[in-house]
Amino acid sequence: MARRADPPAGLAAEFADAEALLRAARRLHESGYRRFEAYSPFPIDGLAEAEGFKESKIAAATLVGGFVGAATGYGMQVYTNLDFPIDVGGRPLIAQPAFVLITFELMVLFAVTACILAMLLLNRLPKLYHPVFDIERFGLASLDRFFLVVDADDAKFDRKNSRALLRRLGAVNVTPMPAADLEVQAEP
Amino acid sequence: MASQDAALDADYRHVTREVTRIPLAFPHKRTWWIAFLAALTLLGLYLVSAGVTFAVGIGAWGNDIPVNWGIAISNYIWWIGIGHAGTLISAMLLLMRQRWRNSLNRFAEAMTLFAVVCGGLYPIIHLGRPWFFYWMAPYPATMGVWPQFKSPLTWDFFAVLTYLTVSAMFWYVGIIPDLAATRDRAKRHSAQVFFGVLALGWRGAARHWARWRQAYRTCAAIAVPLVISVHSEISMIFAAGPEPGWMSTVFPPYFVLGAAFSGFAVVAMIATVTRRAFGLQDLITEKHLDMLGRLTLATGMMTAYGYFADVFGALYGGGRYELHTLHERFFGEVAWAYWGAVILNFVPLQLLWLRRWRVAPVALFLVGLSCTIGMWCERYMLLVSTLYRDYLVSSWGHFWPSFWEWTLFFGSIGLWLTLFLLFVRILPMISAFEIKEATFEEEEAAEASRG
Amino acid sequence: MPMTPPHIARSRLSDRDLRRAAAEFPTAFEGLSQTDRRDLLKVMGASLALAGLAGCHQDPHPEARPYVRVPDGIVLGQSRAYATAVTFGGYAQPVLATTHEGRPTKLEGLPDHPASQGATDAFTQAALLGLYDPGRSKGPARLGQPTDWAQIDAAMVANAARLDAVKGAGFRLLSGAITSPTLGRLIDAMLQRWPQARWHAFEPVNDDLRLEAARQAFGRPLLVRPQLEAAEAVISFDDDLLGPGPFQTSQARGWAARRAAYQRGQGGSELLTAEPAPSLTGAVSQHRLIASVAGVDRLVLALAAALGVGGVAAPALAATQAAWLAEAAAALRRAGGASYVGVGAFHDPAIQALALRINDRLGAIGRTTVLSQPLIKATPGNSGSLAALVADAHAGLVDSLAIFDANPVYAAPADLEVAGALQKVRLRFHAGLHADETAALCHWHAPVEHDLETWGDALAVDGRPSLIQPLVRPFYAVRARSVLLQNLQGDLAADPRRLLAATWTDKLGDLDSPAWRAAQERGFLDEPVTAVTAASAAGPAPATSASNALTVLVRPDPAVWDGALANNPWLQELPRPFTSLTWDNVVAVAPALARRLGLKNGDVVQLAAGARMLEGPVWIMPGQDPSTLVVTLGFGRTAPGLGQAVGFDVAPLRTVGASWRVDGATLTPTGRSLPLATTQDVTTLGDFDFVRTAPRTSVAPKPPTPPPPSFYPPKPESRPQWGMSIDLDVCIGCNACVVACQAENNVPVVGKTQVAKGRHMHWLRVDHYEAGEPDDPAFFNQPVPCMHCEQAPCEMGCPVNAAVHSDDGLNLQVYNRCIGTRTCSSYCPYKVRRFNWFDFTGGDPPELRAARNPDVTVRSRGVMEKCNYCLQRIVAGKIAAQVAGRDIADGEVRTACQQACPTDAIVFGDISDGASQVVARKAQGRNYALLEEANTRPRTTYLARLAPDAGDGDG
Amino acid sequence: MPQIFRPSADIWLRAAVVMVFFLVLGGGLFATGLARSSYATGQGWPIEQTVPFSHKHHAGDLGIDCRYCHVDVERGPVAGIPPTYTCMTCHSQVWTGAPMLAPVRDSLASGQPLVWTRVAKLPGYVYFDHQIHIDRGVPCVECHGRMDQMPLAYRAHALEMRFCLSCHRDPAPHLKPPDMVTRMDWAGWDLVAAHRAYGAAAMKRFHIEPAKLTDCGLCHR
Repeated sequence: MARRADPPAGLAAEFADAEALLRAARRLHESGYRRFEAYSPFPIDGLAEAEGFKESKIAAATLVGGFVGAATGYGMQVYTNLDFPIDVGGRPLIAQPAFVLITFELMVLFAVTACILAMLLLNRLPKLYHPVFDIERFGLASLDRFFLVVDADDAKFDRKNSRALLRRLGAVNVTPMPAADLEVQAEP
Repeated sequence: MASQDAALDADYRHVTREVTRIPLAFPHKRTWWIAFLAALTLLGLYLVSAGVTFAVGIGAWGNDIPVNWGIAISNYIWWIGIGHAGTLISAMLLLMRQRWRNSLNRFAEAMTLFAVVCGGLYPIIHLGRPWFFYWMAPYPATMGVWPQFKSPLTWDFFAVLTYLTVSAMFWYVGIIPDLAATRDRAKRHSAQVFFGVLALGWRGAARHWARWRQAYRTCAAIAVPLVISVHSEISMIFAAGPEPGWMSTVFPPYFVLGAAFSGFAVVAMIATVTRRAFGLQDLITEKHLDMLGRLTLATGMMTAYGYFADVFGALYGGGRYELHTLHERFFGEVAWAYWGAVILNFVPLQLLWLRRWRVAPVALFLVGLSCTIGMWCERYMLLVSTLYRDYLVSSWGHFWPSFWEWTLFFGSIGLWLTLFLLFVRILPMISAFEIKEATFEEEEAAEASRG
Repeated sequence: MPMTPPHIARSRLSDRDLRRAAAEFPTAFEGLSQTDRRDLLKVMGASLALAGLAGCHQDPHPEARPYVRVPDGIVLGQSRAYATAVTFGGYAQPVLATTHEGRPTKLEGLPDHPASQGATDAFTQAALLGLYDPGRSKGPARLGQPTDWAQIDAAMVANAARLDAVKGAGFRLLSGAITSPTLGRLIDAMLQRWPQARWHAFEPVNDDLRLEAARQAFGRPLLVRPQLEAAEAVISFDDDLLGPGPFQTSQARGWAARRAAYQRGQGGSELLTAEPAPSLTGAVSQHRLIASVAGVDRLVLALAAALGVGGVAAPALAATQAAWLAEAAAALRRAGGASYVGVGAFHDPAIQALALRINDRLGAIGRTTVLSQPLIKATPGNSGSLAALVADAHAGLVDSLAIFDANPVYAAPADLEVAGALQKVRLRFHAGLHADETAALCHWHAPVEHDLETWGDALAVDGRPSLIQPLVRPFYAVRARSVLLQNLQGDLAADPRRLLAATWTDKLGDLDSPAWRAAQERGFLDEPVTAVTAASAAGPAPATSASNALTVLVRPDPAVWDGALANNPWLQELPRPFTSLTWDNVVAVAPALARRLGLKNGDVVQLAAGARMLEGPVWIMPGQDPSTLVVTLGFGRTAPGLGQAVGFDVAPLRTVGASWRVDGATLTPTGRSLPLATTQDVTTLGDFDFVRTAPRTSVAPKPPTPPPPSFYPPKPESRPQWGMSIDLDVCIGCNACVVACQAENNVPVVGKTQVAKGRHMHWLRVDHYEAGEPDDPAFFNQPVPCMHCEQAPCEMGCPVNAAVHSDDGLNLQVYNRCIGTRTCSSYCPYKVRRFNWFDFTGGDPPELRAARNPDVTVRSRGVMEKCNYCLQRIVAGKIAAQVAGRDIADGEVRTACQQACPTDAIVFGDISDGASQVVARKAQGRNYALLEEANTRPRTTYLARLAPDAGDGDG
Repeated sequence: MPQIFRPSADIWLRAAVVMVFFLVLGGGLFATGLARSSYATGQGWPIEQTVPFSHKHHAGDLGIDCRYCHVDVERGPVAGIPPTYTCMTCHSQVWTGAPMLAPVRDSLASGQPLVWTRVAKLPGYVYFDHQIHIDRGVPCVECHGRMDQMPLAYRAHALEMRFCLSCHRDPAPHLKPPDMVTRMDWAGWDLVAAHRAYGAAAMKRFHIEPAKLTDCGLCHR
């Protein structure tokens, strides 16, 4: 209630379909906006790119995880066999062929774990409380509506112009995003 | 244009509502409770049987020397095998951009997860001294002894552990967006909190989606070889030993294909049932049944080839003991299992050559059931036919599973059912957002073509 | 000559030591009632370090109860060995008994005793458990109710006083077979004191017919002892020379000695058998002819005729029989005096006598056929003796009766109706190890001491007197037999040791004389019975009866014998030769007969001869004569105990006249069927080559072959490297090794149901195979211990390093590391591994725990176990050698199976020591590895059986 | 659409995640720690005995050689707890009336054994042979610690498998002249060059091959 009075933390524009959103995002980025984010009920090709998103950290993390895993797996087997050398059925002490399998398994385990942790960390998840949830109709963002939220502290943000721009970009309606109880930290 | 959008929106809405209504406002609760209680009863049976085994020892089973592995191990292989279909469907088909998989992957993966749980518990229960099972894990023990990493069992220990963890993570990551959707549909606060926490505060931001996709695709790419490695290693439990009928190079692919086969059969069964039970005809369409039928048929025929290769190998190799084991499989005490496997696996399967049968839910279900049972027979046959009469005539024996072995087996089905029923009850069992994505992209494509 | 392991100190045991040694069991002196058996356990459990696998959960600071005084020469935790003997069928089986802190834990043959040369049979190995048998009677009883000695003493004194007055009129003594000089002396004294008294003897399995045969041949009853080491040709007419019985060890040793010489190319070793049912002897003979009992008799006549023995006309023979006979005759002519012809102990004495004449004609008497005075104390009219007693009892001539170590109520032929006769006797005493069927019908039951806890003596089969000394104070309120004999005469002050000494004073002087000590340390006196020479007189040609109906042969059981051993769990679960049956006896029928009647194993049949009948399950015995049925004694006991209601009693079928052979029997299926527990389901060899036969030339060393190629790295050379060689040419499948292994390694007994489920625990098994026609197959025995593969699949399978390889080539199983995945067993091509499906040992009563070998871990539930080449012996030998600063000598470490084997079929040693016996064996051309194609590189290998030389017949 | 969670919810959630992580980690560490703790191994915990026998007094102050009471240590697998008789060889002369020794006197009189509590008892599946260790010159103190300083005996070492292995893998530093095995104090021993070389020499002399010393069958059968 009290929040109504506060200056809005940003503007939330609702779009009826994905193409509109995609277009809007692209134009917004072209016209120099940086601190904005698009929300959609399903992944849309090129949307993030339209916002100027470019990163391959996850692939890197996975790769590292895989290497660490494989090293751990193989190292563990070699180490334990040297630590207490035991003759097992006359097999070689360090039996590479036999060690391959566990090496592979641990590689997979570490790679996948790293991959998913990286995804969550980079996305700053879990994040149960977020100002966008204050937007009136945001609940539809997981159903069939598409949202574009411009942060108030974007360099080019201007309540009137931005609203106008969003309208021009085909937003079916533009509502102010109420300020958060704690200051909004922008998306990276 | 606008009308199209409207249509699309309606489409999206419909999909999500269809999917989320089930956990939020569960239809025909009564039937569910009946099924659930039945499952719980079986689960109880499971616990009792395991308890008895722990209390008195493996002697409670029918095992003996020479057949010191019995139903426990064959079930282990059977369960894990079934699990493989889920991962294949969701991972491999995802990579191949087979959009139709979106209606199936969610519960297929859940099925995988629970099957692996059921399978993974068996090797522990079957131990002579289960309270020491952790000796298979490498940890700094005061006795300074480590696990024996040249043993196929140790390989399995790691394989199954990895498989379980990876499938669980893959499954969960895939479900997050729909959890968010359910959260947003929820009316009751408790439900909102429940799904809210599970959804980790997912809000569908473009960058999140981007990263999510990267991660999901990567995991999928890794999961495929993982699946293949897992059942290859399980086949090593047999293939690494010197026993006639086991020591065969065809086993790894043979096991993997068999696994996929049984898995697809089970997925087909689940698909037909849930489709009917929750009226999801327009999410799980005839197309899906058709595809499932094809997959089952394809892997089934490959498995058949495995059978052939196995027999051919023995005959061509001409090893005395190999031939003898082959003879035992054809005409011995467990011939019922061999012919049971051959008939149940491959005879009804031939129906699936015709689309008419593939898209007929009842037919598909029955074929799936027959294949599932058939593969159980195969696992049993492979294990017993070799062990009960291996090399020395003097050590030839018999194997008759005991009451407790059977109850443990049926109990494990109860365990699976319990978990799966809980899943369909409280989680969105179909991937709504992926269907939406698919529809959108199809729409895009359509438009592009319209120019 | 076999050696005693050096770490075992041989020493004499004085009763002073005994009192101290027995301080182990403070509660064990007085008779233990059921209730304070627990205390016994506690004391033992605490002080005897009973190894257990409870390890991980066990209290790290348990109680300890040290000696109050340590007996001389006792070294804690170290075993000692004493020379003594256990009796079997009246004969002494000389043993070297191992004790741990005063508990006998193992019996070995007495190495320097000529009769056994350190070997034992299954019965002797199992005798140990007789001492600890929980079913033993633990105190005197009156009319079945526990009482105390005072009462029974009073009764005996009173009776003695009465008998003194009447010169013993109406008193009868009934005993089993007795060779003990002391008991003999005491009985003679008693009979002198009471001239009117009479002594009867009853031993269910006895030499009576043999003695009778000797009487017919030589005019007086003589004991005939074949000297097989000298016999280059042996013809056995249903005479199981190598089979179970008191003479098995010495005769098997003799035969093996000859066989060994033959293998070395010194002289011949031919063995031909004609028999109605397979016997251990028949199984190893080069030409085995199947013939009914009557047929066998005819063959004896034919042979006599062929050799021109006194006025016997040759009967008509079938072609096969004629061929066999020709071969036999040829062999005998070749060997001349170095041959032996034997006829089964249960055959018509006249026929047996004929065989003696044949031996005489061949000039074998004195060479292969040694005659001597009988060793069993003769009683008036031997076998008639019990019948006489019964008759007198019915006639009211018997007023009081004392029964020693005899159980006629169970073991006597039914038609004697001993039970009824007993009722006619006013006062009945019974003395024995168990409160058996006979004890139940006596007023007084007096428990006697087991051979391992008593003073006494007995004659070994070669007549050498063995001295029996106690290794432990009796656990229970029991008395020595000699003492009881005195008590019967009213002398309550008798002391067993003095009674024994009195017998030998003239030879050995008094108890403290060096001679006496020496004799006791040695365990026997080197005084073989003197051989007598006698010429056989031609007798009437015996008539042979050929009945076309079925003939039932009654034989002692190869494990529980006449039933006296029915309470011994090791023997009950001992797989019988040929059938591998446990916990049951059967009606053995020929395959042909089974086919005709449509019978299969386990079908219950009714076996009738006239009005007498019994019921039992059938067993199809390949190689048995179609007109012959075989049943065994020792089952269907009714007295409480382990043997109660196990199998069926054959007494109802037997009569005094026909106690070993019942003619004119009929067999009718009842349609019912019983589950039988065998340790081996299939015995047909088929086209497999697990057991092999090789020409005699193959004993020559074959050129060493380079090891086959391998992916695995070569083993670093270190010594010693243990290995074993088993010679199938001399293995007679006597099972001595199986029981020896069980005793040495605390191998549990699991009972019939578990055996039937394929869960028996024997680490060493003897596989039985039949090759060829089931109606007339060739038989093979194959002892199978762990092969200790150099490339062991089992080890590779174990996920927790519980199955591993030792530096000296042992395939080890670390019980306390095992978690029971059973992969090792799945991967074992030989299936020699055994799994503890249940807690097989936890429920053992304290007595059985006390019998365990403390040097071997008692395995807990859920762990795998298997043969480890008697690792505890290897370690002990290693330590002894290292302390002495030398290498382990060849033959110094001997496995339990090797030590027990009467034919030296098993040789164990260091294969890296070129001079060792085992290397010499493995070098032979006939050496082969079982399942070589599995490429497991076994350390245990086999020597193929030798095929008879060309011309010796078709083998 | 109203917020479902309060801003603080995230803090709580993350806190919970971290908590769980450390609980699992800590649990593991605790288990391993417990297994090694003196509580589990009994290391250093003096043990009450029916007769409060003091090794410090007898072995330390009076300087009685271990072998006087533990006679079998040189010739058998077990050192043996001395029989009542041994105690009385002295205590029939000294402290004859001491109430502390009453149980000992009773034991001799009644013939009932004294009941002691084992201090260095190995599990039943471990077979340790004193004879060979003494013979090779492994001093008592290596495993039993400074018994001469223990008023009441306790386990100086945990006597776990890894303890045995530590010596079996590298015996040299632990070997001492066999005729001095009962010596307790070896302080300064390592300083003397010749002495430091002793272990190696002994290994050679006795043909001690560590490779063979870790065979499972050496102690487990």
